[in-house]
Amino acid sequence: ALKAPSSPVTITVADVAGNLALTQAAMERYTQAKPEWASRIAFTKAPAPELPAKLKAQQAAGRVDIDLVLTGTDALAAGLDQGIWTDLSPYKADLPDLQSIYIPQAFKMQAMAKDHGVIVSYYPSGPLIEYMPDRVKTPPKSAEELLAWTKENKNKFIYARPSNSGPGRTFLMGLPYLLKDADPRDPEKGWDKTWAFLEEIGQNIEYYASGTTQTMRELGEGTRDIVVSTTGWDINPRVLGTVPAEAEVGTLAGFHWVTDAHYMVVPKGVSEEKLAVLLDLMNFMLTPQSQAYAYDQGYFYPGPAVKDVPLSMAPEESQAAIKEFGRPQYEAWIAENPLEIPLDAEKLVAAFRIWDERIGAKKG
Amino acid sequence: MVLQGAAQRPARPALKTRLAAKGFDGTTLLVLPGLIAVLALFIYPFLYGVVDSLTPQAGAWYENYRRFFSDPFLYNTISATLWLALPVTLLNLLLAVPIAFRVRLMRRQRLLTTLLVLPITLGTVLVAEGLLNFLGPQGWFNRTLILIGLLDTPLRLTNNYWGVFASLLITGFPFAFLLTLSYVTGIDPAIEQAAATLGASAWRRFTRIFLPLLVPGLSVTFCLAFVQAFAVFPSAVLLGAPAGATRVISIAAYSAAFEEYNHSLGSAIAIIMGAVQLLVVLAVLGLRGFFYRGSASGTKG
Amino acid sequence: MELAGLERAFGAYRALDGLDLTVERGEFIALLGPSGCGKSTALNCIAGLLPLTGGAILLDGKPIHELAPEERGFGMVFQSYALFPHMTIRKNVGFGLAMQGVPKAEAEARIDAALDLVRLKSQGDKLPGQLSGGQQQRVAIARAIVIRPPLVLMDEPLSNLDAKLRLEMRAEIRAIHEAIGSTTIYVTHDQDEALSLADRIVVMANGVIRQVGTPEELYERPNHVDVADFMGFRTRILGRVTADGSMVELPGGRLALPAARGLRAGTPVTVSVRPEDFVASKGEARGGDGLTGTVRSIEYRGRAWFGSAALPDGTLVYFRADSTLPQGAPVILAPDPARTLIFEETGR
Amino acid sequence: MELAGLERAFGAYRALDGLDLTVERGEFIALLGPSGCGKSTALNCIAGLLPLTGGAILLDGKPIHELAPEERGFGMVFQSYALFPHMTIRKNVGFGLAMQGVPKAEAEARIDAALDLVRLKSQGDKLPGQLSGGQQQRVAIARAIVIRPPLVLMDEPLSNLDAKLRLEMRAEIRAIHEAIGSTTIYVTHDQDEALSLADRIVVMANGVIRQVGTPEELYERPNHVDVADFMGFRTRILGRVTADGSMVELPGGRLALPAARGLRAGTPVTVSVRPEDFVASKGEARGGDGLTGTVRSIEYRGRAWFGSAALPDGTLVYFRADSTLPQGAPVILAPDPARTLIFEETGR
Amino acid sequence: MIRDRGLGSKLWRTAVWAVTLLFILNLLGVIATVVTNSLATRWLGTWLPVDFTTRWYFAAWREFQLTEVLLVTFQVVFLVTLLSGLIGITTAYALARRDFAGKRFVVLVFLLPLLVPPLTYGIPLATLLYQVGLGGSFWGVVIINLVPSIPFVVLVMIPFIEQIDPRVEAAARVFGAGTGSLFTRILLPLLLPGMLAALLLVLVRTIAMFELTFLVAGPTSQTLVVSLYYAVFASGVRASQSIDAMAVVYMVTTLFWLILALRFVNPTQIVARAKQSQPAH
Ligand SMILES: Nc1ncnc2c1ncn2[C@@H]1O[C@H](COP(=O)(O)OP(=O)(O)OP(=O)(O)O)[C@@H](O)[C@H]1O
Ligand SMILES: Nc1ncnc2c1ncn2[C@@H]1O[C@H](COP(=O)(O)OP(=O)(O)OP(=O)(O)O)[C@@H](O)[C@H]1O
Ligand SMILES: [Mg+2]
Ligand SMILES: [Mg+2]
Repeated sequence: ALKAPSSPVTITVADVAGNLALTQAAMERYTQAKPEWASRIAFTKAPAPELPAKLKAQQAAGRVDIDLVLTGTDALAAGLDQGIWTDLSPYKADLPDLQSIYIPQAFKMQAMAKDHGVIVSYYPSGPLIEYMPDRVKTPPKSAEELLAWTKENKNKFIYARPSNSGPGRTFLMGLPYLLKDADPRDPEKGWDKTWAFLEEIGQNIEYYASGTTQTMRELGEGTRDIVVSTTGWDINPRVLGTVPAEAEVGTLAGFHWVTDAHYMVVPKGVSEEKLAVLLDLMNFMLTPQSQAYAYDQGYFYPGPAVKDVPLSMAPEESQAAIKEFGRPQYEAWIAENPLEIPLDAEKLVAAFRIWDERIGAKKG
Repeated sequence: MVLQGAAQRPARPALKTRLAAKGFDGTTLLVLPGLIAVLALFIYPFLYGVVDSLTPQAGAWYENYRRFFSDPFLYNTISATLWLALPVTLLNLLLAVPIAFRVRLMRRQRLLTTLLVLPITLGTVLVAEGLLNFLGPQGWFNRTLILIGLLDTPLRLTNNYWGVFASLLITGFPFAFLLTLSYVTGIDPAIEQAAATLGASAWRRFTRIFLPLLVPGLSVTFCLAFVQAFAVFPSAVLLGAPAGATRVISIAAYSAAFEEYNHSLGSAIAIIMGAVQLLVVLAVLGLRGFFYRGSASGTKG
Repeated sequence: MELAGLERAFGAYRALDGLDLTVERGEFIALLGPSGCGKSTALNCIAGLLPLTGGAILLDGKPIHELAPEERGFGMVFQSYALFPHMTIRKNVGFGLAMQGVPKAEAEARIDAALDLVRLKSQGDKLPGQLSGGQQQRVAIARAIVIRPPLVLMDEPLSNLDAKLRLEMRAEIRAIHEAIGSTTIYVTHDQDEALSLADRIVVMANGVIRQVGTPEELYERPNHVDVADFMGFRTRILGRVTADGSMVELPGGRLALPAARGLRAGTPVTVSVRPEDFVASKGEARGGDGLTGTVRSIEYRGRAWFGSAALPDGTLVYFRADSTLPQGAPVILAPDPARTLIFEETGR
Repeated sequence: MELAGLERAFGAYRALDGLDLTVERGEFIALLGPSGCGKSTALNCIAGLLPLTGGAILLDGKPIHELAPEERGFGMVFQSYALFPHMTIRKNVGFGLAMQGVPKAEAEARIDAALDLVRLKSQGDKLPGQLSGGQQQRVAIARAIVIRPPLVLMDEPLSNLDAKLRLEMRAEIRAIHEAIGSTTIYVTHDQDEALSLADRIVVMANGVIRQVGTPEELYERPNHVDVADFMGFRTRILGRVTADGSMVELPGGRLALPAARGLRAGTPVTVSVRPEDFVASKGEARGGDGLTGTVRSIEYRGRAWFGSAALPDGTLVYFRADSTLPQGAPVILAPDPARTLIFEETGR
Repeated sequence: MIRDRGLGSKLWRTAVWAVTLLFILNLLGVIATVVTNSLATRWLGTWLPVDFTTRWYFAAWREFQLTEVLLVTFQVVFLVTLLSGLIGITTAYALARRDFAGKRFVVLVFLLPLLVPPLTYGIPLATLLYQVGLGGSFWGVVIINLVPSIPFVVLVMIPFIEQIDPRVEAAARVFGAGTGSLFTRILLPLLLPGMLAALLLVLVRTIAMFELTFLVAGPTSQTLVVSLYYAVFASGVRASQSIDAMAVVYMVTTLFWLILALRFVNPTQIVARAKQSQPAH
């Protein structure tokens, strides 16, 4: 069992995934709930790619000042590769039984952490297409239709460079399933149809945006009619007002969700005493009360990684936002379509490189 | 009147005198604080980086370099970067010099100077965001041109070469301008007047008098501006086509180091980047060696 | 060339305050005047380096004051030299030729000749910063004359040269002036130079012209006390014409001065004498001709002794003596009446 | 102060080539010499601005040439003025006082006095760039003397001033020198100035000292043809002592010169005469005393006429005449034998 | 200073002013776009947004705890500028005024940090700083930022110092100015425009220096640029208005210094100014 520290500690949490929007409120509750464990939680934020470099510098010097990292699969995998995360397997007993509390697909994604981290938020992501109903009367229903539509409506479809964009990357990983490619998990050998499709559709795309925000803005201001999206990128921008509320989403026939999750990981070099507090904090974060905050404003819709966290547990404004901008059809879509875990880091980087070389390099 | 005999002269000047004749004296020692700071803070980490680049994840010690120079997707970044950085730097200087020459003559320079220097305060992000919007298909720029009938359909000026070009121009210009203005005004006006009385037109005064006197300053400005443009990164991603025409060398280094997490390759690319810049900079500074360096005062006072 | 009412103000200060002068083609004009009176300003205005704030400059009847300096084609020696610091001496001198597009071979020959003239042939490859003050000044001269300009403006071109070189250069400048038939305006603070070089001398004071005339005219008959001052009449004594009008009552005695004739008795006047015309001899005053004074200082100036003495009311006078005189000794001071000037209160 | 074998080379060129000189406390030394002979270099070395390449400077027996300029506490007037362009005139003048930590009130008073002395009180708030050349030079003088230094170095401090001001300033400089008892080393190209100001004159040529002596010594008895040159003996005629040793055979005639006595017959000599001691009169040579020549040029220089004439072999001589002479006219030139110098070939 | 009146020069002058004007107009357009967007509720393909709000600023301020971040930024930037100015200018002085054996090598040493991307030396340097206990601290951020700043000042200042007439310095020395007074009373005022330019650029570069700052910044020593980069590059949805609001905050931070600097120092050198203080014509 966990031992409380001799005196309350200060914990530094670094967020590289944009996860604090979903969890900061819950974490702040922890210091109130357990003041004898943690006196304060300091939050810092950083772009994901650079964080491992900083941790390496700290670890090489033997002074780690970041206690907990909230990360997506990218930095998680990078850190695993470089051996900068603490192995949590010796402490399994101090954590809840993950398999029993997680949503099944979330538990599948938990495997990606290889016992070096714990999922805190999870969502099915995409790929979805988002369009303006007044300009797209008959939205494409399959990949082939999408291609045909872009041929007729040149330059009206856009997606962002996958390595800079969540929806872009989900679209990339989801295509092999849509096109029934040989091996959806091997971009180098098994994605022939995908690459051919992207090359062909690329002829009808003016350029690849440098980020999702850009694609959403062009959709909003009317320069483009269809963009790729995810559940979160559908709801949240409409809440924020970057995309008109009337925008619609659709799916392409035979699609598989490529899910996404955020993890809590502990860098190597954190003291035993603090580690105990961190494990306790993880327990706290996996309670349904904490998880309910993950509904946020739809940014990671739905958000909670554990079972049985209904929207009604979420804060008032969350509920209001989702009532207004949420989409009832998501529940059915999630239930009816297969869920896949994303590519592991190495494969994903390979996919990015191939995309850059074969697809992206043709524009500019 | 006493004349000193030769015997009384010191046989040999003191060490201090001899050192001074070679350029070593108290003043020379002033390089030490800066030199020590740079040696201590830079040289060791830098050598570490060099060694890192020579210890690839797999293969012979030169594997990273071999890979860079055998993969067109990597080595093409050099030309792509040069193709951006050189024209932008030149254009910036070409703009800065005449404008500085005009501003020099103005009596109320402060407002104009402030306006022209303003872009250095913006930061890459604001420039990128602003240009994306301003030059975008629905931005004020295209809208205005359509409104006054110069265009039918919006020009595409972002997410390609020109977007990055514009952002480098905006962020680089004040830099070149500020330095040029200060260098230009350091030249004694009497020299220009002398040239004028000898029949030199404004153009020849510029080429024969000002330019040679400005060469040290302009070459340093060029080098620093070039280095800055060559290292372009965020704007190449945000405003350019990071997989296409504006795939600059920083992107290659970044993606090696932070996407592939191959820091050894990343270091190697960074060192190649430094080497290319060094070549350009040495060429420019070498040219400068042919010109006069010294006081820009031609007069007694 | 005509300067018509030239005006130039720096803020509220009027450095040139209505300068009128007609210069004939081929004339050698010397501009004399106390330090800060506007000589350099006048040259700068003529050269086009300082815009006028009033007046006009006409060349052969055509106004040229709107022309750019490089279009006027004048040569100028700057008081501050203004050499090009980044060019060797040869390049400095050859600059004007290059601007005129003189062919290389000819240019080289002319540069050589000009450097020869200023005795700097061996220094051609140095930079200005490596030359002595006098050498720099000579480069400035060579640079201005090598282009054989129709009008040469020289601002104290010999001030940093030693006496011997100065005389030589003076002769060379005059010779060149004649050889190329150019017009020369020459600023100097040295009356000797002005007297020996110029066809006409212009004496300025406070931004206006006091007198214009040939060297003899100015030397013998300065028409203003300022000009006299400048022409070597160092001693000024305030006095009053005596009742009979033939003498001037001065502190320390009275003098019979032919120039005083015609003035009303009692008129207050200034008497100006050159030191060399004011001879001091030992002894007490005997009344009549000569003034009584006390030696204040005396110094040897080659051949004769020059010194100053105080008149009874404290006025200082400068005299010549043939032998040394002890300080504090009483002396009789007798000016040469023919060479003594008298000015009324207006200065005229 | 002692200068012992001062050497300064610029690359291969030896600007100072073993300068030995002892200066007594309170002395006023004038440094004379042709342009480029190393005068400014010598001053710069004494001030510590140029490191020596050889030799030593001793002050009261202690070597000071290793001291930094600011530790020597000398005052200096630069030939190029070297005013601080960013400071007003007052600040320029007050700079040395501020460095010495002189209290504000006293400093202000001293600045006022110094500016008064150089007649620039009203210009105190201008920047150097706004002054005329002569005004700048006066600021440089004020800046050097206001700190009352034990040693003042002046490099042609009066070269850009007009004659009147020059005389006034000369007197002021001498007065200050005496008032504060400082030692002064004064570079000038004007023999007049040197003669009248200095206790001793040092004549330099090509980086070495030619002669040191009092003004009279140098003026009357220059011991080298270079020095004579500089002391106004403009005419140099090459000749040969006659068989009987009492005359000198020269182009255009022979002269009886007492100074030639004692020289062996046939010795080649140089005869030096000042223009004012070389009187020309109209007419053909009558043999005996006087040389025959032809007038080349003549100019009025106030009071008398001065000109040059060519001897039969082409040697130019400079003469004085009491009336003007037509160019090309034959003249008889008679030097004052007592004031004519004779040098042997070594120059001595 | 000579002003030309010919037709050619008139044309040329007009052309230069036209280009300048064009540049400024577009520049102001870009800035106005960002400022407008940061105040917009919704702005989709129209001339002006639907409505204005300041909530993005408040949101960003809260989210990134900007009060603290700005304070740290100001302190870091001020110190880096000051230190690199002190060290850089003295070094530049020696390099400009003396020729000694090995000078080329020294210049190369100062060139390298500007040429080599921080990527190569950043991580080992950060490790070093963490080892000596400076990592994560305020001073660590200052020190790591000095690495590119000092060479920058050195290189920019060398030509400025070379422009100054050594005779003026000589005069100051003769009149008793030691090295200290020489710097403060003569060089500093004469170099002021150059220093303004150099230090202003250092300041801007320091504010913008993400790579190095990030590597050693601890939770309490973060500068604004780290927050800004997070806002732009972090994964997840972020309204463009919110990014723009951050960008505007960033701009104002730098602008503050720019205006402050130009308020007190004129970038035109004194040589030109003294001769120019004549009435316009
Ligand atoms: N930096 C230098 N490099 C090379 N030669 C130099 C340098 N400075 C001076 N000289 C040479 O040294 C000689 C002596 O110069 P210096 O300035 O002492 O002359 P000066 O006696 O003061 O002459 P002037 O009366 O013309 O001022 C000159 O021939 C000059 O060309
Ligand atoms: N830029 C300026 N601003 C203000 N006053 C100035 C400026 N330039 C010159 N003056 C003033 O104008 C007057 C005339 O200057 P100018 O240079 O013509 O004198 P100068 O006759 O050449 O004197 P000098 O014989 O000393 O060289 C001086 O009193 C000077 O102070
Ligand atoms: Mg003048
Ligand atoms: Mg000299």
